[in-house]
Amino acid sequence: MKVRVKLFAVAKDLAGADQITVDLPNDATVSDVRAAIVAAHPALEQIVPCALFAVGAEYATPDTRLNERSEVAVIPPVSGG
Amino acid sequence: MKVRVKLFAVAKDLAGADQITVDLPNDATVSDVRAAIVAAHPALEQIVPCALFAVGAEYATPDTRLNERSEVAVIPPVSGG
Amino acid sequence: MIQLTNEPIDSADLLDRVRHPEAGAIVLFLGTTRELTAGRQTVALDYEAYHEMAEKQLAELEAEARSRWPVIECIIVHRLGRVPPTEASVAIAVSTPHRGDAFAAGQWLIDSLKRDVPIWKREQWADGSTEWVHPGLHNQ
Amino acid sequence: MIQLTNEPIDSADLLDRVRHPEAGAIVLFLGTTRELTAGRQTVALDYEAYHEMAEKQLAELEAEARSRWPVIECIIVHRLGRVPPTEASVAIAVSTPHRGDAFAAGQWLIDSLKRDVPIWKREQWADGSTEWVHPGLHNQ
Repeated sequence: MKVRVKLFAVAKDLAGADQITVDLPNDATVSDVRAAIVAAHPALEQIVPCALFAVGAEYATPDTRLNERSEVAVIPPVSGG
Repeated sequence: MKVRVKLFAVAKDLAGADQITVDLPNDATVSDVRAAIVAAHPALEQIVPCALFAVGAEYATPDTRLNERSEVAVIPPVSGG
Repeated sequence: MIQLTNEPIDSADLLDRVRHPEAGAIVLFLGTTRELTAGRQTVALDYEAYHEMAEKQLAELEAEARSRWPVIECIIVHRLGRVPPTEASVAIAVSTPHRGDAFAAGQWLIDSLKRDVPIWKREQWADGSTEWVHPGLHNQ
Repeated sequence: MIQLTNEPIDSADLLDRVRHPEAGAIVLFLGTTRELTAGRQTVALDYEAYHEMAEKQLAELEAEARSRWPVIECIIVHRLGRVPPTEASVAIAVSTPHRGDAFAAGQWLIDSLKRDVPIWKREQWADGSTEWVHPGLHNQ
């Protein structure tokens, strides 16, 4: 399945896009998307291991399952406030 | 010596005055003025034991010495803020 | 700086006066008159001060706060006279480089003010009676 | 209530909105842009949010604060886009019956916001360079 992944802050700058699409098996989890992003976009290798992930605008865990309607986002360390 | 004593809040209401004068020996301390106030103004008996005293607009201790130019004040428990 | 005033406190003005290019944090505390205290209705609080001593004490608190925390700007204002519900009787504004110090200094200042500064409030109850507030004192 | 905005934050308006007849205490926290960070001069900070998720997270923080403390009114505003020195990027206003709760809730809210809410700042240095701030991250 194709899953869209939102990018923010330095991740957006490194990828040169605010959204990317990655190809995943149908029962993929957040762990899988993490690996797939780095494989498809090597520039993101320096940020993805330190980032959290969100699915459906909520923080996800590594075993959170995805489907092709999932809104996935890479959340680099936050610095609001 | 005659020493003037400022009164505030409930002490002022009980005495019916914002200042009283008490007669004290020349080497009197805050402890002495405390006793003299109650003797001269029995209405203040309910507040003076719980009050602090100031001399020269600073908190005083029981052994702080007074002279006739001292500005003495009865400081009932404060409730600003 | 410290101030006793009979006028309403202008919070926006206080905030403008503690803003600073080196400040990353501003904490403003307002103590406001509550309409209900232990179920009784208050029309207003009336505040009285031993003016000269209260100013000295407030200045000492500001100096002590500046010695304990990296305070950039600090303003303490206490209003005297009648303060109706929802209006502020006291305002403390502190700016510091980082937020933890602004919270710590602000809280220490209001705690110390309430403990030490010779200012007193009198409740004006809705039933027409009045009552000086003297914490810890019975049989008023 | 919570709000993300591209406009300057109106602190006086926030204070008016948290005033309440049952409130004895209001704490307002402002996070303001510092001109100097570790000796380098900042022209401004630019803030970006994962808008939908940030709003959800802020609403959860408000709900959690209300469950922990007797909060009467609570407003959390984060500004996005460019925030010049001395202006506020974030404002948290809390009213409670008593002051300890207002300080505790205000501090917990800003600490939690900075830890959890998906908002990021980019330094606009005076030398023309820019840098995303990602705490704990090396080799950006």
